Amino acid sequence: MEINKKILMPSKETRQERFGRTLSFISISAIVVLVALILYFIISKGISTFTDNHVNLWDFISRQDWSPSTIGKDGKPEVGALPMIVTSFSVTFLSALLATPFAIAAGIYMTVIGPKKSRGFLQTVIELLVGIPSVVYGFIGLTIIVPIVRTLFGGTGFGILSATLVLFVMVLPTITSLTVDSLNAVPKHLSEASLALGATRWQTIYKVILRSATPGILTAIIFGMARAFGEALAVQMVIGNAILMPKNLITPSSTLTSQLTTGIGNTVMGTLGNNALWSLALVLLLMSLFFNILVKLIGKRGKF
Amino acid sequence: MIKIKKLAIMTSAVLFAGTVLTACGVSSASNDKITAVGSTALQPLVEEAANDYQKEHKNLSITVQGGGSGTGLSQLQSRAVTIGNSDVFAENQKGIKSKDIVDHQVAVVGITPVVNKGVGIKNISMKNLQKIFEGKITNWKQVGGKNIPIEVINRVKGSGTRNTFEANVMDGHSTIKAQEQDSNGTVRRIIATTPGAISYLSFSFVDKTIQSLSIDNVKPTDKNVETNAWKIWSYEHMYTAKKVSDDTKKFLAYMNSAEVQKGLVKKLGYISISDMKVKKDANNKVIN
Amino acid sequence: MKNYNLNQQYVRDFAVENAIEAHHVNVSYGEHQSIFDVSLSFPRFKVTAMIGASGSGKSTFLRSINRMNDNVATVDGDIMYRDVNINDDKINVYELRKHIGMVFQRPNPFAKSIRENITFALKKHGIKDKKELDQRVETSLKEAALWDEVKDKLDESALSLSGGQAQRLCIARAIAMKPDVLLLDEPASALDPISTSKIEDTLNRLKEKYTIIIVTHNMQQASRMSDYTAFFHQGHLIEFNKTSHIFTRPKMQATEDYISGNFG
Amino acid sequence: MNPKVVNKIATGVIYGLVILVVAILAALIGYILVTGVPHISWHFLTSPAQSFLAGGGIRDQLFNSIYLLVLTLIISFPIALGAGIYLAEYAPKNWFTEIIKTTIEVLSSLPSVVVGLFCYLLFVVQMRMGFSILSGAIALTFFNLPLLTRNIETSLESVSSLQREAGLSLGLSQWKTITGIILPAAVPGIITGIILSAGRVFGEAAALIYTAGQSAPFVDYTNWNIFSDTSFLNPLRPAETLAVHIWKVNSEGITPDANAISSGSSAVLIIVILLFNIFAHWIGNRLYKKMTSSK
Repeated sequence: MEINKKILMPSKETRQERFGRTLSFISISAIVVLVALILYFIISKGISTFTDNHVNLWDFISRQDWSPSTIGKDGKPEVGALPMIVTSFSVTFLSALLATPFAIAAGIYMTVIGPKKSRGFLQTVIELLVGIPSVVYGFIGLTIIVPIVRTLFGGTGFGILSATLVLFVMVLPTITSLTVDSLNAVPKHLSEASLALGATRWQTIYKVILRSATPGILTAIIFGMARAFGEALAVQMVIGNAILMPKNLITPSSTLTSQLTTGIGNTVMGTLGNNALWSLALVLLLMSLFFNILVKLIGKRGKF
Repeated sequence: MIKIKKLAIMTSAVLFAGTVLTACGVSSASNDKITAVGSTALQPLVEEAANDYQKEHKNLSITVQGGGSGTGLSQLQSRAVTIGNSDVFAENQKGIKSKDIVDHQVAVVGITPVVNKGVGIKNISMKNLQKIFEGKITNWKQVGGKNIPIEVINRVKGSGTRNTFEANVMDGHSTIKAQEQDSNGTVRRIIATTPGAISYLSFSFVDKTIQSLSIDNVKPTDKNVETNAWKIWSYEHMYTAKKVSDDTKKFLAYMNSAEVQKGLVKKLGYISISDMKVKKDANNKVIN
Repeated sequence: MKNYNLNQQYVRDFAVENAIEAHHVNVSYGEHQSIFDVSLSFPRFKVTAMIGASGSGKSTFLRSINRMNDNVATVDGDIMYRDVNINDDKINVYELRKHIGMVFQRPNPFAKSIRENITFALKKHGIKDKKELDQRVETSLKEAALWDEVKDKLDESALSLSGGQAQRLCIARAIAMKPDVLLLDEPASALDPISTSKIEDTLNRLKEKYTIIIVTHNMQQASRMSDYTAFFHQGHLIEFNKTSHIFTRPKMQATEDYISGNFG
Repeated sequence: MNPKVVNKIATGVIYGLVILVVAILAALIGYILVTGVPHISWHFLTSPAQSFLAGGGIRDQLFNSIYLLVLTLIISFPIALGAGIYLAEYAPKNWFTEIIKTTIEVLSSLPSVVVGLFCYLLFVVQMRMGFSILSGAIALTFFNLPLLTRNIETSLESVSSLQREAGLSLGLSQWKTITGIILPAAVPGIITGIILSAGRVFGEAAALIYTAGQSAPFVDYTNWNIFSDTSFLNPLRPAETLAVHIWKVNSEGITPDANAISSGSSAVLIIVILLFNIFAHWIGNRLYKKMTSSK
């Protein structure tokens, strides 16, 4: 056939392309649908505390007494989630803050300065850590970290500090491995060019590699915080799991997730006790959305 | 590569379709299937009993799962399961219409206060115990122990163990806000490692790493529970709908048969329902 | 930089058969327009060079010819190829690119073996016969003057080749498709002088069989290799003429300044 | 300050942090292995669990973990691959894509118990899958998808755009360019993602309690009929995984050797993950070599 006819007609490639686009679009749609379903589920359940049980939203986020099954002195059920919100926030923030420098250092080591063999070793270790069940982290925290914190700082050893330390180890693999991915994605010629211009290795790392990997590193932090946010069993064992406003880093307190996890099996669906727990899940969702947006904003302002 | 991927997609599609089909097939066609969901504490007993029972009843399939008493009862209420296992009376579970379901008590569980081994006491009065959990006594030396601050570990609100403990010990007073843990195993570990800690556990979880307390010089033993000399105990319940299949009926009868009550129940650390000299109702009143 | 009147141009019309004729082409990246109303024809079986400073739009224009700008920029105007306007939504761009091949500024061999670099696309286009594939590998590598260097290691990774070799592999890969037109986007700019001269030799041999359009900012290269030259400045076509004329008697001030190094 | 001095200091700090990380991680893994390995025996690996007697094994749990992993990957990998390709290659750069990415990231922060309960209500109860490996695999797909999609997306993006242009300029469709050229080059990165998500599958407990269940009923390893209730391959049978078993033994287990079982199981988990890791890297390398003919 003449070329000028051929280029006007669809070919095998056109069909392939349509097929591929459709396939990948179906996949992303499947995810979007799943996400939408679960979001709808949580939002509708979480909102019913306020719509069906007529709890005041402001009471929910500002009060400090949590005991949805009992009626407080003012005749309203006690559904003050503030202590848990504060604790969840602190634990997540602190553990991500603590883990990030370590993760970036490990990431730089694994992608830029370390010998190849040690990279593989570190990678393997990190991959192993992800698979340890959180119960195990919890028990190790309970038998090692809590006593250490108790001896060093007094108190019972249960509290935000211990939880932060446990979560630090738990989120480190996630943040590191995603950081490594984004450092690897920095084109080699950029750093080669920088080194060729006489910049020291650190200047290259700092000004070229880290800068262009910033969005990826931020995503890594988001995923790390997400892990910290969603973690229940390990945190619950070392934080003291008492619904108290944290006074400092070493008094017992409780996170949204651990309240949710411990309470959900003991309440009946449709009751206030159960709905209130779903409201906690909703808060968790909104907070993680907030963190996500915050980190992205920081990322935008930090770039040049 | 492409082929591998296509293969993977195909296999997963086939698998998925196949399993969904069988899922529908299995659940609609077969009547001889029992699902028991709920209390994690009761799960081992029912599971073991079910395993033994199925050895003689090959056509019957019994699935036993945990998930918590609340889950068990609410799933029974929506008839998603056949049996709801619970540590608490349905009457005491908010949101459950207890009139629509039938209680089958299959075992009794005794609960004892436990402390860290370093506190220096082995007996306590009921009054002091209550004051400790109220937060009015804060150091072990106030009850004759060593000079160690008291660290209260509570069970999760709504859990059977906590309900039982509060009903029998707290006498209407509320407990202080303190640590809440949701499983016997975790509580045992925390008590064992935390100086000055106190909590309460099912009898079967007491071991040499922790110290159980006598109350008013009554020891926490099965014998004392049977006579109600030891007050802190509760039933393990298996709730069903009012109308159940013959298979379910037979299985529940098997749970209360001598074979299970004298065998598994004892082995798993429960107290047999048939050994009890007294009975309690949902309001914790002794009724005979 | 000196200011030139960008609306003045000298575009000579040759009475030859053209492979591609562009009429009033405008290209913009979002708000930023980078090609302004360029009309330019490329004679068949000749080498046409496009020269100009960085950012003059010559690469952008080149990429419009085989629709490589599709996802990044908007291209307006008609680009006629075999009496078809190929800048049309209805055009099958995959088919088009089989006939208008391209070699890029930086060597970009696939992370595959040398052989597969050439056969991969051929196989996807339906050539299954092993003999034919082998034949194409050999001919195209020979045409690209790479055969002698790699004939013993065809199944090794193409990533092991040097920059110059890799670029010749890319040329071989492009001509293995038996295209009509070959677009070259500064094909030697990332290479050392020896590799550059090898590439130029290769191209010199190819021009009998293909219409070649080459973007370069190396003026010696343009004058050595091309038959026609187009000079671009700030997105405008300033001058188009036979290469010999452009380099000896440029008509426009901008062109003269550029080729004499008096520019900006 | 002199850039060379800064360079030295910074390198020193990096080394310091890395040594600390390695020390912590090595200590952690060492602790688990040291406390656990002595409890591992052939008997431990090949006998069924006991609920109140000492000497129970983890045969069924171990198999369930692996089977669950396989099922989860079969379900989640194709979806994540498609979605990753979409995000990396096709997605227009606009607010809608940003929203999709953000929601996927937010999804990964949901506590496992929430996802578990959601899947319980939707799949176990509503769609009548019952407590089953399949329900568990679907629940785990929820965890896997965000991480895996994200990983595939970055792996694809880290392949140079020059490769894309090369493919397109030869008249290949974008899809063929992606699957035939970009994807093979991205294999090592994707393998890492699979290993990480496999770790998550092995380690997850809370979501599985409500979906795959926490009992391991009798299974027959000689029954290859996938539809039979007792077949080990039946994806509709309830299945307690190793992580769930560890959780159960620790929280409500009354076997006298609960501690030994727990630490032994943890060590087994680590070893299994290590083996899977080696296996996946091996497969990945072979695949990569085969597709890219690199050494």
